[in-house]
Order: sequence, then structure tokens, then C-alpha cells
Amino acid sequence: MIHFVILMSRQGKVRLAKWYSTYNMKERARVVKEITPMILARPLKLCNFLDWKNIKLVYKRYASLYFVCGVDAADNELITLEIIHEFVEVLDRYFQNVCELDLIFNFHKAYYILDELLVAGELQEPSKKAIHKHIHDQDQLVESAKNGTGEDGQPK
Amino acid sequence: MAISAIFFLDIKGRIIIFRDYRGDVSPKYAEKFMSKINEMEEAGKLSPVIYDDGVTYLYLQVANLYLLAVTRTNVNACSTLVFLHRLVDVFRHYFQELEEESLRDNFVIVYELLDEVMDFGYPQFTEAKILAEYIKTDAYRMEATVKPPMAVTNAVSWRMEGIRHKKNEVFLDVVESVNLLVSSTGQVVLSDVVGVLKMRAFLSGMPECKLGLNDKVLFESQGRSSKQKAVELEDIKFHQCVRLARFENDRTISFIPPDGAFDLMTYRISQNIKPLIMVDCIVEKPSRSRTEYLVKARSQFKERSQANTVEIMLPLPADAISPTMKCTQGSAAYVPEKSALVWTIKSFPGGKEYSLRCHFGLPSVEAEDEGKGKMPPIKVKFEIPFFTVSGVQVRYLKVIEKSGYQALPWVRYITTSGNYEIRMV
Amino acid sequence: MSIRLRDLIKAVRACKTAAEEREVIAKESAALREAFREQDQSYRHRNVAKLMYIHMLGYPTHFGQMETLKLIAGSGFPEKRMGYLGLMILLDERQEVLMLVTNSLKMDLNNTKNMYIVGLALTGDVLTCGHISAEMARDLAPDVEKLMDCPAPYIRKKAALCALRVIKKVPELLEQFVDKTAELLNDRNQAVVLSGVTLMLQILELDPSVVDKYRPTVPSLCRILRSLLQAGVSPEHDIGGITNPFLQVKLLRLLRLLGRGHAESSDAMSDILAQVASNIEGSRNAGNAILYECVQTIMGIESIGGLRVLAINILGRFLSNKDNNIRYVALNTLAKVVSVDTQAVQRHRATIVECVKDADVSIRRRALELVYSLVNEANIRTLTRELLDYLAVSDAEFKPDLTAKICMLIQRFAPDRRWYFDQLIAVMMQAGAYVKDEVARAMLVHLTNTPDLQAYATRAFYRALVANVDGAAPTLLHTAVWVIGEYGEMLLPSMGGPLLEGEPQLAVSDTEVVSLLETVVRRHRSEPAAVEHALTAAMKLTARLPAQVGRLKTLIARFTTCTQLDVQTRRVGPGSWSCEYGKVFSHERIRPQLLERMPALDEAEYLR
Amino acid sequence: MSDGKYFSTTKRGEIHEFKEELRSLDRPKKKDAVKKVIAAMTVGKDVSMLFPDVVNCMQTDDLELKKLVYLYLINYAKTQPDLAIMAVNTFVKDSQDPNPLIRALAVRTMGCIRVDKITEYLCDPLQRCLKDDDPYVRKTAAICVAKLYDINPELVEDRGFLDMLREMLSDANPMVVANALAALQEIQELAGSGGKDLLQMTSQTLNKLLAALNECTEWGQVFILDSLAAYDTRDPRDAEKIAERVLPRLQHVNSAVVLSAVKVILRCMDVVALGPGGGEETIKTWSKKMAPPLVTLLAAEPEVQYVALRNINLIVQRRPAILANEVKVFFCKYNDPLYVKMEKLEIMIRLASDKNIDQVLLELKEYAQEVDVDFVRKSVRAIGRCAVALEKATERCINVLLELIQTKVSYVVQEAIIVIKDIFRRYPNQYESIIAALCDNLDSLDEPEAKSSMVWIIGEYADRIDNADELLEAFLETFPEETAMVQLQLLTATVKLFLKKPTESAQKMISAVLSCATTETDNPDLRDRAYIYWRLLSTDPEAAKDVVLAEKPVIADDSSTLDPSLLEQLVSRYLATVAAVYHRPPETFVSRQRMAVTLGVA
Repeated sequence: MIHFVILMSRQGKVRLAKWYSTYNMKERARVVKEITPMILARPLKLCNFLDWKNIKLVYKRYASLYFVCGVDAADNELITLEIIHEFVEVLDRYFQNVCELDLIFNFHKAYYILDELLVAGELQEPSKKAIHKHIHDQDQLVESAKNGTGEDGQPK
Repeated sequence: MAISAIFFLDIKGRIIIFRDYRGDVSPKYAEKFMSKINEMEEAGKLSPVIYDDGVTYLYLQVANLYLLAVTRTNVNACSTLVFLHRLVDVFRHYFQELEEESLRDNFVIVYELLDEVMDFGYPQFTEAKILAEYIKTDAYRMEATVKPPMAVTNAVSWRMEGIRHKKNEVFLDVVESVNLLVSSTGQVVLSDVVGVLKMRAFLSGMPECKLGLNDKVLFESQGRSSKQKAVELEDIKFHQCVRLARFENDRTISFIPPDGAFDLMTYRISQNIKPLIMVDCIVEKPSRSRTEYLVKARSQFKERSQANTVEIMLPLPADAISPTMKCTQGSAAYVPEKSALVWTIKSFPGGKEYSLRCHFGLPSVEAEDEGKGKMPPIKVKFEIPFFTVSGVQVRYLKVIEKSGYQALPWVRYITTSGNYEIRMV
Repeated sequence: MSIRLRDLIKAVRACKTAAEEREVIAKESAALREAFREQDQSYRHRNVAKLMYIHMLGYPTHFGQMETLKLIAGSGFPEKRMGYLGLMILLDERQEVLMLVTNSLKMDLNNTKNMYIVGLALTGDVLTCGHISAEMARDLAPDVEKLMDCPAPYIRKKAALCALRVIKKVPELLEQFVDKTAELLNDRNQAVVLSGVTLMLQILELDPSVVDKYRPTVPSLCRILRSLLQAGVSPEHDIGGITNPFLQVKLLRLLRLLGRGHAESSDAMSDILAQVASNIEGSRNAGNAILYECVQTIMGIESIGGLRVLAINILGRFLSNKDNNIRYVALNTLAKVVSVDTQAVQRHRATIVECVKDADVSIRRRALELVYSLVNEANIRTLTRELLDYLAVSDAEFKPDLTAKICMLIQRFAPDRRWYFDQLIAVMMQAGAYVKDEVARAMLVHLTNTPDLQAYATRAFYRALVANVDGAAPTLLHTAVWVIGEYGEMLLPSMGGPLLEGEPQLAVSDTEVVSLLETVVRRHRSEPAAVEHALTAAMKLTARLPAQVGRLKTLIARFTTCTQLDVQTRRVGPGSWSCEYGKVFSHERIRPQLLERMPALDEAEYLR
Repeated sequence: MSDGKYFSTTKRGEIHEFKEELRSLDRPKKKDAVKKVIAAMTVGKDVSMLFPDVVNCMQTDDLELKKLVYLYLINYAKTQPDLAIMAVNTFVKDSQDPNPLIRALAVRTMGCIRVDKITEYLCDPLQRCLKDDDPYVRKTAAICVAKLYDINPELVEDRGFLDMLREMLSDANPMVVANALAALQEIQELAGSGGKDLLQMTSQTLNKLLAALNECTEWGQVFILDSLAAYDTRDPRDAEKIAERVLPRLQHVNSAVVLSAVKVILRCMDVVALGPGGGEETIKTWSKKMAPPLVTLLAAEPEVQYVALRNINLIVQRRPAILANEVKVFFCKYNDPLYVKMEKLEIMIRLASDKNIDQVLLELKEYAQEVDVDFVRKSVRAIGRCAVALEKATERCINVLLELIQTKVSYVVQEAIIVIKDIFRRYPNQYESIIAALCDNLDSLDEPEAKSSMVWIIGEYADRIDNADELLEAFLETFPEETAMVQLQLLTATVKLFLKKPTESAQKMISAVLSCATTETDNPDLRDRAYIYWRLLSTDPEAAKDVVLAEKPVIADDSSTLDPSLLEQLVSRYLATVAAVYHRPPETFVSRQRMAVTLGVA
């Protein structure tokens, strides 16, 4: 299973962090602090896997962002890369050419999307089309709530 | 006994720019620096001089940068760290702010300066004003060929020749700052006064100056009666322009000043001082949702003097909710970025007492590792003009220049708060 | 009025230094506390969004935790959506606040009007991100179970994965999900099937005995896999010409668990495995992911030889691939396969040893594990030499692992005792800092049980210590000092017997032995453990080198009188010891008896 | 326009483009190209292949451009040794340029190009520059000799450069003197201790140096002072003369000058002490002058403060009188960095005396309630060390420790127990009354050091603790899992208990422990001890009593004091240096390697 998903910039800033196993706040901070330099220091040519404690880090760089998954040592690393790619593709379509800034300003949306892709550290939806539909429907719900009540329905 | 290389690293430890003086410590070591620091910090053993794998790292952190000197030898650590601080001063003189962008934007100048301030790992010359005479930023580059100013190698390395001012004037400010630490029971734990003679000299040519103070040692050596009040100054430090040997001989302060502003001398007085402004803070905490501060501030100097812009900073818990306050004088405000309540009193005459009350709440959910430790101390800032704690006086300031002009000296006295702290209960 | 989330993010991004950022955040946090105190509802979810942002930057947000609960308790979808997100970002399992959410959660799970609200409750992390407590899991299990039958596949798939988390937290609940899970395999929705397979895997992991119950599903699993192999079945699930590789991988993994140790099931799945192994194309990552899984399954079940050959060939292809990812997984698979088919792996030995020196630490580690499993009595000498050579030049970060592995190999495959002592001493000299205490201690147990080699080993340790008395790592130092204390007299040519073949000359007198101890004490006086070892050794030597009693006594006495409180480790150690030892000298009658050779630990007992 | 733009672009075929631009005839364009190349070099790209093109830009009147090319040369000459020779002509020419800046630049850069083949060509220009009219050139040339020596020592000696350097010690210009001195010292060090005394310090040179001290830059002053500290004199009059000239440096604003001056004076003190009457008066006077500047060092930047404190720690050990009355200035400020606080604590402990202990204790108690765990621990430890050091204050220290134990903060309690054990060892049989208070906290002990301390206390006072057997038994339950430190302590404590109170339960415990420690552990040290006890108990119980229960000698209070000879060396030879910061002799960390010299292929 996936224990955590972390998106970080090349500068080592965390853009999204989702924890599927129990890590308290201090442990979360430590994980980020420890893995960041390890990942950033790796030249591009090397493989996308890294042993760390009893976890395996599967990561991939997309432009200025690193997508990192901490998975069980026995997990299939290659399919994890495919999951990361799936996430990237969904983000890209949702934001229409996603860039780091989109994730900075709409981090909550990135989380919503991730929640349609993974549950409990496992892939729940292999279909990008389905994910888009569900996200779209929920965005609609928010929109209509906003229009219906005249209230500011979305965080801005 | 020299530095091998100097690195400028960003906050994540990546090299921005570096100069290798000796070629025996590769940049690979600088790349390891950050993880070493983290490791030391984790172990609670972080210090500005660390050792790893045959290499000694000496470094400072300035804003978002690390300035790092590396060596394999037994260098003078003190000199190296002071040098790094000087380097910061030099770069600030050139670029105002020393930060990643200014280094990148001016990398040519940075290289030039690094070539000039150090040679083969030995510090050479760090007077920013003089460096600016021959290492110029782009705007002035096109001027006629530059040559090294005499000052670089001269005995008088701080002053250019041929300076002209229309009006020859000297301003001298005697600034004394009071450092104080009061225990939570109201006892003075530590107190001292650090004095600085700040000079702004606008004098032509190569003026010879002589300064006279009511220095107790001088008076005694001259056998003067105790009619005039004399002051015992401890550990006097002079600007490099002052002839130290001469002072050691006969306590004469003689010098050729740099042009413009500089600190002529500093001194320290460590006799016990009664707190000029005393602050008491009683904390009452009837419930978690409600805490109350009762604060009293008292001025303990003569009534004819007056403290200006008094600022009393009272620490609050970092997660205080909506503090509200009322005070009998001045104004008070919550400053969340300092986790403090700042009470400002524009003018505070001697012998007065003012008070303040403050209420605030705390969140029902406690922070994960809510500090078991004590609150930081109360800090006080103030300025008392026309007054020195020590009673130091400038008796004369003579200026002699071969052209024979008359120069006017202006002297002012002021007392300010230095590190002025009162511990909370 | 508070600023917008967007403006806060902009303000933070405009900060040049960490101090500036702290300032912006402190101000905003104070404003948020104020807003929360005033129970401002209209901006609550905006405020929670800001809290999340602040939290992501690493600042405390405990003061706003209650707000997320208020959002969840609200009725609107937008509020709930933000509330559940806030819950997961801002809270962790340990926070009691979570207890307060159970009610809202139950209501949301039973919402019949809006499946997305049910979805939020299911994914909203209380249940699925490790936040759940055992008590809550028990409480909510029936609801989750019910939702696995929900008409909406959207809910079914989420409920299945939610169940996974529930049983993980409370394994006793597993029973009630076993059958229901298997039913999910018949679902028309691939996402639901995927969730079902995932849940089955989890159930099997938690309770391997369920395997018998699940074996009958093998035919349906094969059927599903086969249908996926038909190109172009479902454009929706197509990734580079492969249909739903995610599901394929999970299916292969499940088949592995079901086929393991069960010939009949293995046989039932061999056709489809062969099909996967030969038809899937390895030009893209998705394909390789499946092949990788497939190879593991083939090697993990009771396969027929032909199928194995197919798998081993795939691995060979992987290993020669230029892509580091593929090489990595090849090594990884080989490591798993080695116990089943050592021969297949031995064939690649040269490549694997090369990989130990790869530029990529991940590949190096993998290769090292493999080398470890490749070693046998026949090749141990060569491989150890190669690894030791590499140890000398490897990166510091790699040395601990490498050292541990080399030690293990030496311990396990040493062809004879002399070689074993020689090699361990070599490792201790080269990388002493990384040699574990256990290794050194085990060696001493063996030494005490090998009288023939005691003199030889003592000489070897003596040489090693003399060569490196300043820099010796604690393990080497302690071990050498102990050996010299126990067998010191054997260092004397008259006592130690003839040198072994190929052993360098060594002429040592009893005074030199004592001098060495004195040097150790002098150089390591700030390390209590070293001093303690040296003192005991000195004490024992008084019974072994009678001519040196005087000097040894002085050495011991030195610590009686100049006891220091060491700053770093102020154990009670050397001081009181040396005092006790000193006292022993006033009982000369029994002293030799006390210090006789120490009985060896029973080796057979020890190795058990 | 700023240079920042160059970092943003990463184009393909960049190198090719650079090449084109470098060959451009348009001067601004060419200069721009060199800047781009340097920018690329700065971000770590390899631009060595542009060597010939860049070197071609070297002949120019544009000083800035020249500097850039020189910078490039320094970086890449070693990778392109053959091509580096292309630059020689320009170097030689530049070393004769009318502008002293260019002459100096040439000679400075030449020395940084570590290509053996070039070195020979350097000698003539260097020789000229050593005699240059302009002091700026001379001071640069002086350092260049050291650079050259590192590449080819024979050459330097053959060309008589060492003599020239020595002559330069008498140069009229103080900066030249200082650099010549630095160069000579460097060479001396490279030549190793076996080499002859290159400096050949005579009283004449000494006078020259002392004169230059008054006039040269602060860095020059540091060089001179550091070499004075290395100057080996046995003559008290010499020492007095030096000290008198150096004392005014204490007034210098640069902390490095002050600390180096302190070092020289401390060294002079050692020499003066050899003179008549042990130089007592002189030493007293100098000590008095040194205290205020040392105190002022604490107002420097935190990093400098740290170095100062590490050095003061040594000074306080070697000459306690100097700062005996200044303990207060070492009190910690709330905002001091942790590394400063930790060092201040060390010095506070050393300066604590019967006179100031009350104040010191108040402070330590305050610190023991702060946030930082390491600082708190060290503060608690400090209280214990004060108790061990100051007999009259022990009771007061213990009371503070008991108060701190009441806080129930786990790490405070554990730390307190550790130091109380030390106090018991220092003052046996005096303070057992507090044992009960310690026993209340057994459950919170999870650190080996604290555990073993508590076990030691129980064993030592087994006859006065009523339920000592129960307490030990509780600890023994986890015997196999404990660290070696705790196991050893449990073993000894059980033996003590058995000897003091040979009850049935003690009997049972002792046989269990002995059997466990001999057969169920592979820790040879523990087994040895266990066997010795076992044999002792079984052969002669009376002797066992005598050995194990003997009155222990009282521990000394000179905690963590350095070896006296090392201390002397650090104080009067290495003060202010890294060695004095580490408190270690230089040979333990200096790893000077000869830098690689690239041999140009002919």
C-alpha cells in the first residue's frame, strides 16, 4: 500500500502531502525533512526508487515538481510509477496544462482529485474519465450551493 | 593555516557561488555541509565550527544564506569568523541587501571582491569604502583606469588623500546603552553600560584629531584633584585609526579620522545600575480560557529627565486568542508575529508609574508540544536624551590640519536601552 | 474582514526570508483565532482552507481543529467537503477531537440523497488515513459493510477500500467481510473489481487461512485477467495499448497468493500466466509492471518448468536493460527468486557483482542483497575479497550496510575457523566503526571454543591493535583488549606454540604486552568502556604474566586515585572497578583462582 | 543590466553559441560572452572545452574582462594543462603592465594555476614583482611565493625566493611585512618540523614585526600576533618587551586581534614566570588588563562569541585568576543561540565558587525550566557538578535538584538522578536521606545512564533502603534486555545487596543474576565480571565483602579537565585556532593534503 504521497518542488517545498498510515505531526515533519534532500540530490539518470527505512520511495520528477510515494517494500514499483502518472494526467486535464502555481493556489483541489484516485493508500479508480466526472459533479454541487444561497461557496 | 575555499550556500545548502583558494577541499564537501548540519542539530551539537571527514567548516547564517569557509588546517577560527562577518559588511555596502538574488545578479563583482579580500586563503583587505574606490559596480566601470588606492597598503588604510569639504565639521554622539537582566523576583542579575562615541567627520585633508574625556585614569596620572567628576572606563576599544600605543603610553586619544561616519571608540562600565525603568508583571490565570496580566512600569531616574519612545514588550503565549488591554498612559497593541503585547509610551518622565491590564484566552485544544518551558523575558526599549548613566564628558575635541582651518565640534549625549530584560514569573 | 486564501498565499510567496514568512503567518493565525472566537460562520470554510495552507507550511494550527468538525457537522456539501479535507490535513490519530466526529460521520454514511456526501465520509480520511481508532472502526463497520452493496459503484469501490482499513485496525472484524469481498469479483465495474481484489489481498495478508476459501475464485480471476488481455476491450482503461494494468497487477498478485504451495490452483492459472508472460509487451512501463508481477507469480507458485524458463528469460532481458528502473526491479525479483531457483540467479553473478558498484545507491543495495544470497562455500573466498576491496572505496553512507553484509557472509559461510578470524579482523580494521557488537561477541564465543587457534588469534589481534592503537574503533579495541587479557600469555613465543603456516613473525615480550595496555588506557582514557575493558584485561593478566604484576597493579591503581567524573558518560565504571580490583590484591591467596581462564559459552547452545 | 539574466536560460547548443560569441570582433559582445561562460561555470556547468576561445580574450585593456578570463583560467587550467601554456605570454606581459592592479592580478593568478610546466615561466615575473615599487604588487608577490612553494619547493629555494621573503620582513610597508610573514609561516609548515627554521627570528626581525604591528591592517596584525605566539623565547625580558608592545592590541575593535593578542600575552606570562620571583607582579598586572577585553568578546556576533567562549574555557582552566570575579557575564541570555548557552554553562561551572554559588544556582535553576531539552539537561548536570566541586554548597545544590525532581519532567528527573549519584560518590554517607525521594521516580527511568545510576545508588545503600531487594528485583526483571551499562551495574548491585543483607530473596537473586550473566549473555566483559564475583563468593565470602564493600575513594572534582600539557599547548600556542575550539591537538584533525599539481605534457 501507499503510506504517503508527497509533492515537492525542486526547492524542497512541500506542495501536497497525504498520509495514509499513521504518522503524527512530528513524524510527518521528520519524514519530509529526511526524504527531501535524498530525492533532490539524485541525478535524473538514476532509477526512480529509493530504499528508506523499511519503506520504498517511488518518485518521479515532472518539470519543477517531484511526486513521491512511500510504498511497502514488496509493492510493485513500476505500477506505482504508473499511478503517479495517472495522477499527473488527471491534474493536467483538470487544470488544463497543470503547472506548479496551479497546485500552490488550488492545493485543496489537488487533494480532492487525489481522493478520487486513491483511498486508504490503494488505487480506487483506474479510469481517468470516471475521476473527471466525479470531480466535475462535485464542483457542480459546490457551484449550485453557492448560487443557491448567494454565499461564497468556495474558498478563494 | 589558511582557508581553502569560501562558499555561499542557499538555505537548502546548495552552492550559489564559491571561490576556491587552494584546491584542497572540493565543492563536494560543501554539498555535504547541510546534511552534516542537520545531523549535528538533531544531536543538539550544532556550533559554528564543525568537523567532518578531515575538513573543518566555519560558517555564518545571514538571512537565507550560509557563508561557509572550509579548511584542512588549524586556521585561526576567530579571525576566520570575524572575516566572514566583514565579508557580509562588504557585500552589504555594495548591494545593500546580501541575499541570493544580489549574489547572482552581481556575480562578476562578487568574484572580483572574493579575489581581493583574500589571497591563497589569507584575509587581505576588507574596508568596503576603500574597495569601492577600485572595484566598481557597472555604473562606474567606464571611468579612467583604476589603480589600487594608497590606502590599501598604507598605514592609514581607512582614509583617502585629498578629501575636501566646504564646511569642516565634526559631530560626536556619546551613546550609552544599558544592558540589564532582572530576575523574576525583581533582583538585578546583570547590568552593564556599553558606551559608543559615534563620530561623523566632515574634514578636509589629513586632519589630526585629539579627544579629551573626563577619564579617571588620565586624571589620576596627571594628579588632578577630584574636583572634576571623572569616570572609570573599562575595556576601551578604538577604531583602528586611533594610535593604540600612544593611548597606552599617556592615555591620549589621537587619530586621523576616516571620512564620514564611524565609531571612534567603545567602552564598558559594569558597576551595578538601578533599573532606569522597572516593569512588574503579575499573571493571573483563573481558567484556561482566560488569563490576565497586571503590569506596572516605573521610571527610576531624576524627574527632570525624560525617557522617549518607551516600548515595553510583554510576551504572550503564541496561540493567545484576542488579547484586549487597557493602560493608564500610552497605547498598547497585540503583535502576533512577536507573540507579544507592545506597550508604547511616547514620553515617560522620571519618577512616574503607569499601569496596564490585559486579558486573553487560549484555545481549548492544546498545541502538540506546548512549551513546558518558561515564557521569554519582558523587553524594554527607551531613549533618554541629554543624559549619560556613566557621567562621561567630552572635554575637548581638537582638530589640526596643515591648511589650518577651524573645525566645529558638535557633541550630544544620549542613553538608550540595550539588552534590557525582565524575567517573567 | 479576513483576507482571501489566494491573498494569503500571495503574501507568503512574496516573503523573501523565513522570518518574514513567520511574521505573515503569525498575523494571519491571530486573525483566525479571533474569527474562530467570534464564531464567524460565513467564512468558516475559507478560514479552514487557510489553516490547511498554514499547516502545510509547518506552523501550528491546533487552535483551529474544532472548526473542521463544525464544518462537517454543517449541512451543505461545500462545507462538508472542506471539513473532511481539513480533518485529514490538520489532525492525526492521536487527537481526541476525532471522537467528536463519529456522529456526523455516521449520519453522512447514511445519507441517502447525495452519494457524494457518502463518498466524502468514506474517503474523508477518518476512515481511510490511519485516523481511525479501534473503537470507531467497530462502530462504523456495519455501515461500511452495508455500503458495499450500494447500487452506486462509486460508493461500492470506496466502501470496499474503507473495509480494508477497518479490518486492518480490528482484525476480528475480518470474518464478516470474507464472502462479501469475493462477490465483488463479479461486479461489472472495473474499479469495484479492483477494490475487491485489493481487499482480498489484504484479507489474505491478515489471515492466511482464508486462502482455502478463496482458491475457488481462481477460475474467475483468470477469466477477468484474460478479458483484460484482449486488446481494446475498454478504451476507458487503456494505457498505452494495455487494458487496466493496475487491475492486472493486482490480479497476478492475488493469483500468486492462491497458487502458492497448491499445485492444482497453480496448474489452473498456468495458461493465463504463460499468456501474460509471452503476450505483454515490455516496451512501456505499464507492460513491464505487469511482466514484473507476472514473473514473481510464476516463480512464487508451483509452476511447471517451461513457465519458469519463460520467467527467467524475462528477468535476463530486464537485467540487460539500459533503463535503471528495469534493472532495479530485475535485481529485486532475482532476490525473491533466489531461494526457488539459485541456478538461474548464479548465471548472472558477474552482472550482479558489477551492480554492487553501480553509481546508483538503490541498485547497489539491491545487488548487495543478491550477492548475499548468492554466496556459498565454494565462492565465499573470492566474493569476500571482492566485497572487501569495494568496502575500502565505497561511500560512507553505504559502508554500514556493506559491512553488516560482509560480516554475515563470513559468519555463515566461513570454510574454516582460521579464515573466519582472519576475515573478521580484516573487516574490523577496515570498517570497525560499522561492525556490530554482536558480531564481535559471536566471534569471541567461537574463539573460546577453538583452543587450537587461540594463540594465533591473539597474535593477530595484537598486531591489529598495535597497528592502530589510536584510531581503533570500539569494537576492535574492546575485542582485542579482551583477547589479550584472556590469552595474553600465549603471545610469548614460549607459550603460544609455533606460528601457523603463512603467519608473519611476531616477537613479543611480557613487558610489551603490558605497555600496549598502558597505551590503550592513555589514549582512550575518556572512553569508560575502553578503560573498563583494559582494567579487566590488566587484572586477568596478573594471573597470566606473573612477572608483570607490579606494573599491572600500578596501572589499575591509577584509576583508583584519579577517578574522574567524565562529562559525556559519567558511568560509575572505571573508578569503582579499579577499586575492587585493587582490593583483590590484598587477597593474594585467592587471586589466581578468581582470574582463571573464563569458561567458554556452550557453542551449540549459543548457536541455537 | 544585471547579470542575473544569464542563469535563466538553458538552451541547447549553448556551448556552440558561446564559441561563436567569444570569437566575435565586437568587444561588448565578446565580454558579454565571457560573462555568460563564467555564469555557466558558476552554476556548475562544464565549460572547459571553451578554453582556447576564452584564453584568446585575455589580451585586453579591459580590466574587468581580464579578471574574468583569469578567473576562468584558475578554474580550468588543471583540466587543460597543455593549453594553459597559451596564457603564459600574457601573464609575463601583464606582470610588467604600468598599472599595478594588473601587475598584481597577473602575479596573483599565476600562482593559482597549478600546472607544473607553467611554474618555471613564473619565476622571472615573480622575481620582478617581489621588487616592485608598488607595495600592492609586493604584498601580492609575497603570497605568490608560498603558492609556488606548494607546487615546486626546489624551484623556490633555487631561485632564492626564501631569502627575498625574509628581506621583505624589513619592508617599509606593513602590509608587505605581514604577507611575507604569512608566506614564510606557510612554507615552514609545508616543509614540516624537520625543515630548518625559515623565519630565523632575530631580535631585529622581532622589532620590525612589533613595529609593523602598530601600522598594518587588522588581518596583518593577526598574522603577526599569531607568529609571535609561535616565537620561542625563554628570556623573560624578551617576553616583557613583546607583551608591552602587544598589550595595546587588547583595545582593538576586531575580536580576532584581541584574542591573538591574549594568546601572545598568555605565552609571555609562561616565560615571565620563569624569571625572578616567578614574575608574579607582572602576571597580575597583565591579568588585570586582560579581563575586560575578554569580557567584551561576549558582545561580539554569536559565532565569534562561541569561539571566544571555547577559548575562555581553556584560559579559565589555565589561569583561573583572570576571570575569577566575572561569573555573571557568563549568565545566559534568553536569546543566546544554544551553542553559546552550552559553552557559557561550562564556564559558569568552572567559575562557581563559595562566594557566588547562590547566584549561580538561581540561574541554573532558571535554565533548568527552559524549553530546550539539551540545555535543560546540561543545566541540571551543572548543578551536580557545582555540588561535587563546592563542598559547602552541596546541600543547597541538592535542594535545588530535589525541587527539580518535583517537576516530574522525565528528562529532568533522570538527569538529576545521574548527578545525585555523582554527589553520593563525592560525599559518601552524607545525604542518604534523599534516597526516598529518588525512589518515588523509579518508573520514569528509561535511559540507561539514569537507570544504572539508580541501580548503583540502591546497591551502595542497600543496607539503609528497607525494600532494596524489591527495588532491585523490579529492575532485574528486564535484565536480558538492558544495555551492557545497566547489566553491569545490576550485577554489582545485586552482589552488594547479597553481601549486606544475605536474605533468602537476595540469595535467589544473586544466583539468578550470576547464571544469567555467565550463560545467557555473550558480552565478554559482563561474563568476566560475573565469573570473578562468582568465584569470589564461592571461595571466600569474607574476602568478597572486603573487595566489594570496601570504602570507595572519593571521586575528584576536577571534572573534564584537560591534560595539563595539552592545555598549555592549546592556551599559549593555539589559542583562537580551530584546535582551541575543538580542545584537541591539531594533529588529530589536520588533514593537510598536498594539492594536486597537474603536469603539463611537453
